[in-house]
Order: sequence, then C-alpha cells, then structure tokens
Amino acid sequence: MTTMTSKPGQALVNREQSLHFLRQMLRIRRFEEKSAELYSAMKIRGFLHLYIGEEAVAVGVTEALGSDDAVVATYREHGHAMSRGMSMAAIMAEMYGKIDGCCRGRGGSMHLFDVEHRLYGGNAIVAGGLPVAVGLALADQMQNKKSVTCCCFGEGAMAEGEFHEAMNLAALWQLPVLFVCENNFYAMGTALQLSESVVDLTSKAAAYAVPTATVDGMDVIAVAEAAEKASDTVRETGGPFFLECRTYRFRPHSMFDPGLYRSRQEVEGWKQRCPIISLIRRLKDKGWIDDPGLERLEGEIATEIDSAVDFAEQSEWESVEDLTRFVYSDAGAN
Amino acid sequence: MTTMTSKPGQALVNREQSLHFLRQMLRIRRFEEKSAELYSAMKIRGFLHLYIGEEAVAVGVTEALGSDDAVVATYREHGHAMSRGMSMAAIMAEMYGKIDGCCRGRGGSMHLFDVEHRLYGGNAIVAGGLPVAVGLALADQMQNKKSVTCCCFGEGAMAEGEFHEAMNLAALWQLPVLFVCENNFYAMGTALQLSESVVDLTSKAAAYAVPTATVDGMDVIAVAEAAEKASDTVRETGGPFFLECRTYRFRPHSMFDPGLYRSRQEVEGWKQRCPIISLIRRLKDKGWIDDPGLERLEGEIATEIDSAVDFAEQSEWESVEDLTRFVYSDAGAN
Amino acid sequence: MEQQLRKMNYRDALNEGLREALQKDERVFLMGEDVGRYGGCFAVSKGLLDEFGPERIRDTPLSESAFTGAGIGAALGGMRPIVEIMTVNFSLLALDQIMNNAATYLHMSGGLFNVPLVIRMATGGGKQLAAQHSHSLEGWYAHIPGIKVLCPATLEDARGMLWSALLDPDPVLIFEPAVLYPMEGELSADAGPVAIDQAKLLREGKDLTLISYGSCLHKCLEAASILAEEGIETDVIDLRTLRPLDDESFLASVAKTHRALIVDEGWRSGSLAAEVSARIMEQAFYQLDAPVERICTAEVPMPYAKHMEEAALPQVSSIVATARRMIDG
Amino acid sequence: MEQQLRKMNYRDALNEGLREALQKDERVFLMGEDVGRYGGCFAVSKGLLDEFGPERIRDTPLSESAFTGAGIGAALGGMRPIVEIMTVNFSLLALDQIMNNAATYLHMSGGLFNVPLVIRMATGGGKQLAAQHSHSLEGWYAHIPGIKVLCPATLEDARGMLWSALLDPDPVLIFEPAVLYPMEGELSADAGPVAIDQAKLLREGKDLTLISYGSCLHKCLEAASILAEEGIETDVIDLRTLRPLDDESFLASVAKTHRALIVDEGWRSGSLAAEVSARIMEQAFYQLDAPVERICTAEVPMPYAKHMEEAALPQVSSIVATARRMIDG
Ligand SMILES: Cc1ncc(C[n+]2csc(CCOP(=O)(O)OP(=O)(O)O)c2C)c(N)n1
Ligand SMILES: Cc1ncc(C[n+]2csc(CCOP(=O)(O)OP(=O)(O)O)c2C)c(N)n1
Ligand SMILES: [Mg+2]
Ligand SMILES: [Mg+2]
Repeated sequence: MTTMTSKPGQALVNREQSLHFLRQMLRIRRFEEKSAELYSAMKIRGFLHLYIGEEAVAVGVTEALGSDDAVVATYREHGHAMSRGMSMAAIMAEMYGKIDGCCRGRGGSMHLFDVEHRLYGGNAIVAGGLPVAVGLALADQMQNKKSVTCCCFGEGAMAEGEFHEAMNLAALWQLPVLFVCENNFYAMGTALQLSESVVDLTSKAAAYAVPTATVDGMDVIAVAEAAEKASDTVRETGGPFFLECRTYRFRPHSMFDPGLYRSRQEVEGWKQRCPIISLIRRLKDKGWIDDPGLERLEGEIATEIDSAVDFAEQSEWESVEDLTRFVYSDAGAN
Repeated sequence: MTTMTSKPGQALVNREQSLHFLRQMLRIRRFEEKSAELYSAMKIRGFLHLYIGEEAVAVGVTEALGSDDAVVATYREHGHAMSRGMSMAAIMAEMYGKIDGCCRGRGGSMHLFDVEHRLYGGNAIVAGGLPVAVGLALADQMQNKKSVTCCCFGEGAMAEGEFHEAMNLAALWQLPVLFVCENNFYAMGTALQLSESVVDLTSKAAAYAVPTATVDGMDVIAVAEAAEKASDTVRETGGPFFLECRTYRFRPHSMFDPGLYRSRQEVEGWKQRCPIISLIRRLKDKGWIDDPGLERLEGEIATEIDSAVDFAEQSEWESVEDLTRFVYSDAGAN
Repeated sequence: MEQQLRKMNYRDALNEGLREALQKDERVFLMGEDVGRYGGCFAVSKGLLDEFGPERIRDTPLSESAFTGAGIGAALGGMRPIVEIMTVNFSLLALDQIMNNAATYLHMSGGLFNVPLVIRMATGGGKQLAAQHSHSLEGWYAHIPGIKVLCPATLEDARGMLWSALLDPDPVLIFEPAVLYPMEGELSADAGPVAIDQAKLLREGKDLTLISYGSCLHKCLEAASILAEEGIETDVIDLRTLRPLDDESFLASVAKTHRALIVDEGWRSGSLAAEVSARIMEQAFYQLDAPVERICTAEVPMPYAKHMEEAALPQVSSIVATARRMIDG
Repeated sequence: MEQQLRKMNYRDALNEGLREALQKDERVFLMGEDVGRYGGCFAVSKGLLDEFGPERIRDTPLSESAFTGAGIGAALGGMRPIVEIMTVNFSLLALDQIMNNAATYLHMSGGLFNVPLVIRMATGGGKQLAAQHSHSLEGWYAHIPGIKVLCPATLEDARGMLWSALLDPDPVLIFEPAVLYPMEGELSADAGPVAIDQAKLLREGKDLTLISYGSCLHKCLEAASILAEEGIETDVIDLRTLRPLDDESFLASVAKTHRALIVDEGWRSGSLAAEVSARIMEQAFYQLDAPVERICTAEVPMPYAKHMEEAALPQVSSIVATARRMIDG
C-alpha cells in the first residue's frame, strides 16, 4: 500500500502546459459565473452546482487521462465536462433545456453525458456513480482494454455504503479505477467532521488495500502530477487507486443555500488560495504571461462563452411529441 | 484505538461458571441436532441455519450482558435466543409454526423475538440488523440508560454498505453498541478472501476509530473474557466496540447446501477444535466433571428438549382468521 | 369568537408542526441530512437546531440506510424519531430498512415489537430537477403493508398530520410535494392535529368525481372552477392518506356522480390511480355511467427541460378536457 | 420428423438458457452472490463455473448495490452482464442502482447511453421463508419506466426468455418464482429464444378470462380444469411480460368472454392486477358483463407458518369459487 503526499509549491511543468491549465480553469470559472447569472435570469433552472474554487481538480486530473479513458462524475460536473473537451455550447444548450444540448435538454446541469469523451454522467445520486465506474473498469478488464475509469465524487459520498461496496469490489477484483475524492470539506452544510468518525479520508481507501495519495487540490500542477502518478499506478497494476484532492467551493452548495454552516472568514481564507489567481501569480513570476496576455485570454474565453450562449439561445426546443422517446432504445438498437 | 488479542488456552474461570457454559453450549447443540432431525421429518420448514460449532460465541458473549442490554442477531440465532434465556419450548413451537411460539409462528427459525430478554430479532437480511442496533443504542443514550446493544452478524455482512454506514454512525455519535462479528470464514459458499480485499476484519472497524479485539471463538472462556472487556469498554466510554470471534460452522449453511466450496479436511480440522469437546476435556482435567456427571447433564438436556418438542407438538395453530393481525398494531396501542 | 387566521406557506406549516411535536414530547427528535446547520435542504427545519439543540435536531452523514434503520431502532427503544430523507429518489437507498424492517417487525415478531417511526420526505416533479430528483413514488410506497402513507396537500394537513403520525404506533411515511413548499395560504391560530384515516371532500358537485392528492389536488381544484363555469359540477376528493385508502369517500361520491376521474402524479402503470380505479370497478361497477379514467404522469424518467416536464406532468388543461369528454360522452 | 421432447425441470431449463447464452456470446457473463462455487443459492447456475471459469461466473461479495451497479457499468462498457440477485427482498438494496441509474441512463443522456443489462432474481412465497424472503415484487417493479419486467412461468420461457432479454438493448429484469424451480415438464430439443413482448393464451374458453403470470398461472390452469368439469370454459392468459403489458391479449379475450378475473401473487393494493383491471375499465368497459375481479396475496408481510402462508397466497379453491360466483352472478 503506497501513500504519497505531494509537496506544496511544485515547480511549473512547462510554459505551454501551464498556460493550457490556466486557460482550462479560466474557461470553467467564467463559464460558471455566466451560468450563475443566467440562473438568476431564469434561463437555467433546476439545481445548479458550481465548481468555482475547485477547478484545479478537474483540470489537473483530466491531464492524466487519455481519450480512451472513461469519466464518471457528479452533479457538480461542468468542470469535468469542459476539461474533457466537451464544448461550452453543448453544455450551455443543455442547461437551457434545448435540443442541441449534449443530452437534448433531458438531463440539465446535473446530467451531462458525452460519447466521444466517454463521460458517463453527471450522476445526481451521491455515491451512485461509484458502482457504475467499477463496472466500466470491469468491462475494460474483461475486454483487455487498457483504459482507466476515473470516478470523481465528494467527500460526503464516502459515508454512503455504496462507496465502501464499490471500493471493496474494485480492490478485490483489481479493477482499473482511479477514484478521485474532491474533498471540499462540506457535503451541503455538513462539515467533514460531522460526517465521518475518522476524517483522514485516505485511511478509508487504505482499509481496502487500495493505494492512496493526498494532494493540494488548489494547485493544478500538483494535482496534475499526482493524477499522473496515480493513473500510472492504475495502468501498471491494473488495480484501483484513491486520490484525495483537498479543495474548497467558494460558492454556495447550489443556488438555494443560505450558507449558515461556515464562516465568512473561513471562506475568505480559502479564496486567498484560489487556484487560478495563484497559478497566474506563478506564471507571471516566470514571465510566461503578462497582463495583456491575460486580457487576451479572457477575451477569447468571453467570446467562446458568448457564442455558447448564442448557440443555446438559438437552439430549438425538442418537440413534445418526442417526450416518451429514450425511455427505451429506438427499435433496432443493440 | 485499542486492539486486544486473547491468548489461547485461558485458565478456566471457576467451576460453577464453566459448568454453566458447558450446559448452555450443550443445550444449543442438542437442540439444534434435534431441529435438524425435525426438519428432515418436515416438522420444521423454511430455512434452518444451524449454529453447530459456533456455540461458544453466543454463550460467551451473552455472559457479558445484563438483563437490560439488547441483542440484535441474524437468521442463525437459536444460540443467542437460548443463551439469552428464552425457553426451548417457545423456540421450538415457533419453528413448528404454532401459536405458542415466541412469535406465534409468524417468524419461524429466522425471526425469533423476545421482549423480556430484549431480543430484537432474528433478522434475515444480511447486515440489516446493524442500523437497527445503532438506533437502539441511540435511544438508550438519549434516555440516559446505561444499556449496551449487542449486535451479532457474520463476516459476510461486512461487505455490505449497511455495515459501514452503521459503524460510522455508531463511532461518530459514540453510541454504546457491541458489534460482534461471528467470523466463520464463509458467507454461504463464499470464502472470506473472495469477499474482502483485506481479510483482517478488525482493520475495517479500526478505520472508524472503533476499538477492536479478536478472540478464538472456539474457546468459550476466551470469548467470555473478551466480551466482558469489550462490554466494559462500551459501558465506560459510552461508545462502540468491535469484537471479532473466529469460529466455524460444522454444518452446511442451511439445509439446502451442497457443501462444494470447502474441503472435508478443512471441516474435520475445525471439528477437532469443537468448543464443547474441548471444554469438556478441560473440565475433566480439572476434575470438575466426570462421565456420570456428563451423562446426567445430557439426560437433563434431553428431557428439556423432549418437553419442548411435546410442547410444540401440542400447541395449536393460530387461527387463519387472524392472518391480517399484526400488520398494524391493535387499536389503542402506542 | 372568530378564529384568527394567519398567513403562512406550506413550508412554515410543516415547520410549525415539527416545532410543536418537539415541544410536546421529549421522545421526539428529528434526524436526517442537513436538517440542522443547513436548516433543511428545503428549509423546512429552519430554526429548529437553535431552539432544540443538536441532540434533538441531528445532522446525519450521507447514509440513508443507516439513519433510517437507526430511526427504526430508536423507535423500538422508546423514542419517537422523525427521519427526514431529502427526496424520494434517495429513499430507495433506505428501502431495505423501510420494507424489510420497519414494515415487518410487528408481524414477524407476532405482535411483540411495533415501530413508532415517522419518515418524512419531499416528492414529485415540477422543479426541473430531472430524472434522479423528481419522481412521485408515494403511490408506489402505498403498496407496502405495515406502513401508512400520508400526503399533505393543504396547510392544515402540513401542520397537523405530523403529530397524528407520531401518535400512531406503527411506521408512517409522510410525503411532501416539493412544489408545494412555497404555497401560501391561511391557517387558523389553533390549527392542530388532523385525522389521518380519512379522505376529504373539498368541493361538491353532482356530475363528476375528481379524485386526487398532493400537488395534483390543486390542479383538480383549478380544473373544477373552470368546469363549473361551463356548468359541470364536480366533487373533488383529497385522498390525504394513500395507505390505507378511505374507500368510502370515493364510493359515496361515485354513487352520486356516476363518473370518476383520478389524477395522480405517479407514473400511470401500477399507479395509485390504478388501485382506486380497480376498487371502483369492484365496488361500484353498476353505478358507473362511464368508465373511470386516469390522468397520470407520462411514463418517462422526468426530463429536465421545462416544456418537457410540463408535458410529462398532469395539467389543468388535460383534466378539464378529459372531464368534458367524460360528461359529454 | 417429430420434435424430440426432453424431461427436465424449470431450474434445468434456466440453467440451459444460461449455458447457451454464455456459449453464444462471449460478452455475456454471470455475476452475483454464490453463483459460482456454491452453484447458486437455488442451484440454477450449477456446473457453470466449471464450464466457463471464474472470469465469467463471478462470485461477488455481499453487496447488492455495488454488483448491480457494476453490471450497469459493464453493460455501458460493452459487455452483456447477467446479474443474479438471490431473492427479490434483497434487491431493495440495489434499487437505487436499478431505478436511479439503469432505468434512467438512456433518458437522462438524451439517448446516448443504453444499458443492455439483465438482472435475474427469485421471487415469491410458498416456501415458508417468512417476511424477509417471500414477497412478490415483480408487479411492483413493473411500475418503473426504462426497464422491462419478465416473469417466466413455463419451462419454455425459463429456457428462452434469457437470450431474448440479452438481445434487448435496455435493462431487463427476469423474476423467477422460487416455488417453480423444481417444477417438472417437457421441453423440445430445439427450444430456443421466445418473444418477450407478448402475452400468451394457454387455454381457450368463452365464459371467463383468467389473467395471471408466474406461479399463480399454474393455479389458474388447475382452476380452469376444475371449472371446465362444471361446464365453465375459461380463457387463461399468461401475461409473461409485466412491463410493458400486452393489452391486446386480454382485451381480445374480454371482448369474447365479457368477464375477467386477475390472479396475482403481489399484495392487492397497487398490484399489477389493479393495473390490468384499470386498463380493462378504460378500454373495455362497455364489453363487461360483470366487474373485473382480483385475487391477490393478503396484505401482510408473509407469515412463516404453512397454514398462514397458504391462507395469505392465492389458491385454486378461491379462484374456482370466485369464477363460479362471477358466472352465476
Ligand atoms: C443519495 C443522496 N442523498 C442526498 C443527496 C442530496 N445531496 C446532493 S449533493 C449533497 C452533498 C454531497 O456532498 P459531497 O459528496 O461532499 O459533494 P460536494 O457537493 O461537496 O461536491 C447532498 C446531501 C443526493 N443527491 N443523493
Ligand atoms: C442482503 C442479503 N443478501 C443475501 C442474503 C442471502 N444470504 C443469507 S445468509 C448469507 C451468508 C451470510 O454470511 P455471513 O454474514 O458470514 O453469516 P453466516 O451465515 O456465515 O453466519 C447469504 C448470502 C441475505 N439473506 N440478505
Ligand atoms: Mg463535499
Ligand atoms: Mg460467515
């Protein structure tokens, strides 16, 4: 059983990759800020869970995955969908409930799916995606595919029985699952110490003889490196790995959260460690980006978002006639 | 986190208590042998799970409990019911399906209940009793009662999510539950190593910061001592304890088991360690029992069993008119 | 002296019911995810933690099966727990405890152990929460013997059903339609416990019986007003208790109107509406002038898009149209 | 050349179906508790481990939710898993995976991801297994859109439904009534896949339609023979597929007989029988000469004692008596 702990303040990998990380995180941040706005404007409805503050996790982890790898995420999955390569337009249209959304508007914010990027949800049942991820890895193993299934979930999910059953099965059968715990220290309003008798989360995975690591989830480079090592281990051993990323959500749980359970001070403290600001600071130190460059980047992203919104606005509503489609597969499928 | 391991070959406590243990184990053994016979004679039906080979566990653990303590057991619970003090007659009549059975014949072998001895089942869903035990302990805690809830289950149950959820809740809220794992190394035909990625069971409880101990479940004195210490800990700390008792069932899982999954040799090896034979040997060494004394004991037990069978035979069938009673409480209850 | 009426919403009424129960009986406590510090995922338990403290307003880890089972154990141990499960879709994780334990203990034990447990949860669609948060499974739960199933549709019931449920010696499930939480209304100052074994006739008419419960009840009442303008007078029955059903209520009405339409947010096949229809078939066949009809939710996992969700759910317009067709033949 | 008939029992027929599926398609594998070394808790998978090895006959830990969910994932990943859950009561532990995932993936993803998964489980009473092992929940499962629900009552269906289910692109649940496992019969040597979208008329008569499935089907057939001796001729319909229901089958029969009796081992309230009754109400009301009736299991958690269990379950005698009363008026 290996336990690795990342050191803080890793060196930047290289210019190109660092800038790529920045772009990806910024894309997620700005896209979600826009989404919150559109929620208030009632263009987006239902539950909207923002990933703001946690971007380094999805972006860093995605780096370790290849196109044949699979991803299973939660209702807080805009970041994963975007970093995996899905277009903003398809996601935005989905949240508008339009037919050009990635799921024709059937899923909404909590249920993003994509065949090309092997994104199997967008699962809104806490811990419900874990057994599915185990099964995807089992299918890969039985078909001698060398893919990794990356399964992301919050620390709150670890109290659910499904987490334990899934962890045991993956370990017992040595299945190639990269379990990524996005530990943002709260499950809605429930702090980790009110949810778990032991708050060292890696110890839970270790109890299944699954190798583990913990990484600073506010440092995208550290996450990328840890995820790389973790996925290498999965590929080498064929068995599972558990990676804890310590992070924080800057925003309420969803759009309906009174936010009474944590102090302003605590939130502010974490905001000081914003993964985007700190990466920019380091890039500037290196001289790899400057203010005009940053402005250009922001401009490009703003344009991308604008066109995604336009796309969503202009997309059609699916015909109500089709309501009962996709309950079962259309004839002829298998 | 304490971990205690019992030393093999404990000294006998005292004559009276040792003879009491012997009597209790023999009563269970002979009662179940008779039950198997009556099953073949089709007097008892449904599933019948024998505890033969495992008697030291229920008898030893019961020793640590007072009359105010509660017990939650599984479908393999004749031993617990008898060692807690329920009459053979009430249990036998229950298995006959007669109205004088402890549950009027509604429950059968898998569902023995008793108010006086606080036996809350007899639960035939693997791990289904654990959350209930946690709740009983919560009620005691909230009412400032000093009782312990003793929850027995097989090692197979530890792969179920309900085990983990219950363990976490008991540890998080520091509830007085004595978790007793009856590790007989098989869940039906599934050997422990095919069920758990880590076969050290105490490590699973320890992952919740629950103190643990492992004891030789074939040695009733050792079990009694370990259970005593364990329940003392529960009473002192008010929190849970996990006691693993290593034992073995000499018989098939139930009456329908082809028994293909373990070797005759392995079974014979364990039979050499029969908790009853070895206790008799030690009692004889001490000179606390001799063959005539043993014969007398067997005779008394045979008489008790005969009269339990007579009782069951003579008891009435519940009227079919009452079929729909006990779906809801009779009027006026609360 | 005239009864004082107070303005409040359905959520407030639930909150008051909880507060009263906690005040009246110290065996009562509330347990569930985020009922305390967060104030309840739908804010129903807001303020209760401050008033009653963390012993009695217990935030639980995410583990529906364990805390529901713990509710069963606590009930067996002499407490009167109220378990909150956030929404009905998550209750599937606790179904083993609900069906295999809560509903069976009394029977398996031959009457020795009853389980005085109340489980509350939000149910239903209409908030664009899609396929894992929007189903209406209360009618489905009503299939299970050993439990009782309530669905308050009015402020009065939201306020009063809880205490009655707590007095019941057996497990009672209370389903709260999530769309009703913000519903405004008036409640008398001395509102208190209500009967939980009877349906209620909320509007009287001679031409047709509308049978419903929960959020669809309000659609029926709206439809009834529209129909009345056209001269079609309807009885509107709020079932209130889905298990056991109060057959007398709708049989008496059908004996008068000879026509019945059941409106139910559950999926059609195997719906509670099917059960009501079958009971009318069995007990009032010869009094019917037309076949009993059902309006239910389309048999799809709930879609997110608003227009699709609306198309899936029963709507006033379809109730009105169906009623018209049933009367005009 | 005459078709060769082979004597075997229902369990053997299931075993043959499994063996054939494993031989024909290497994406097929079987996974569940004790399906391998133990040979299956009801011996259905006996011998398969030796023939196909532990990769394809996978004993799982006791963790219904995880291995059912793993079946969903494996299906998404290109395999054709068969998940065995020992009995329907334990399937409640996997219901989150079944309803919230298996049944919804296709829809939530807007048609992107279908789940070609088969889940088999034993169901029903009659073996004195009491309140946690005896329920008949297949009709209840039939409420869920997105899954299909089959219940083989004959050797032919036990043998043939599995392969058809595996060809289906969506999740299919197969419920095997545990009392039928030892049922002896004959099967033709070339028995193979069977349609899974149609009910089947097993006996023809003009006076009454008996509608059933699973173990109660055999009670209906027995009752039909007794009734025939008294001059009452019945259609006997085996529904076979409980979701989606083949309405045409029973509507055509009712158009002829004008009377229908549904016999269903589920609990009465909210039973599949209620759904069939409601559909007849809606689609054949004017053809009925008498109200449709239902015989279901008494609404109790199943008692252990044999006489009580028999009293709870539908029996031939009550089918005969009810049919007689329905004819004599
Ligand atoms: C089984 C289940 N229970 C409850 C919920 C409601 N719920 C949605 S998110 C959430 C908190 C989950 O916390 P965590 O797993 O830490 O993820 P985070 O939201 O912090 O990313 C809860 C309780 C749910 N969706 N599913
Ligand atoms: C949830 C559930 N799954 C499956 C079963 C069937 N079953 C009954 S006993 C058993 C084995 C349990 O093994 P273990 O927990 O080790 O207890 P033991 O029988 O060895 O005492 C199984 C699989 C069940 N009763 N409940
Ligand atoms: Mg969290
Ligand atoms: Mg065992």
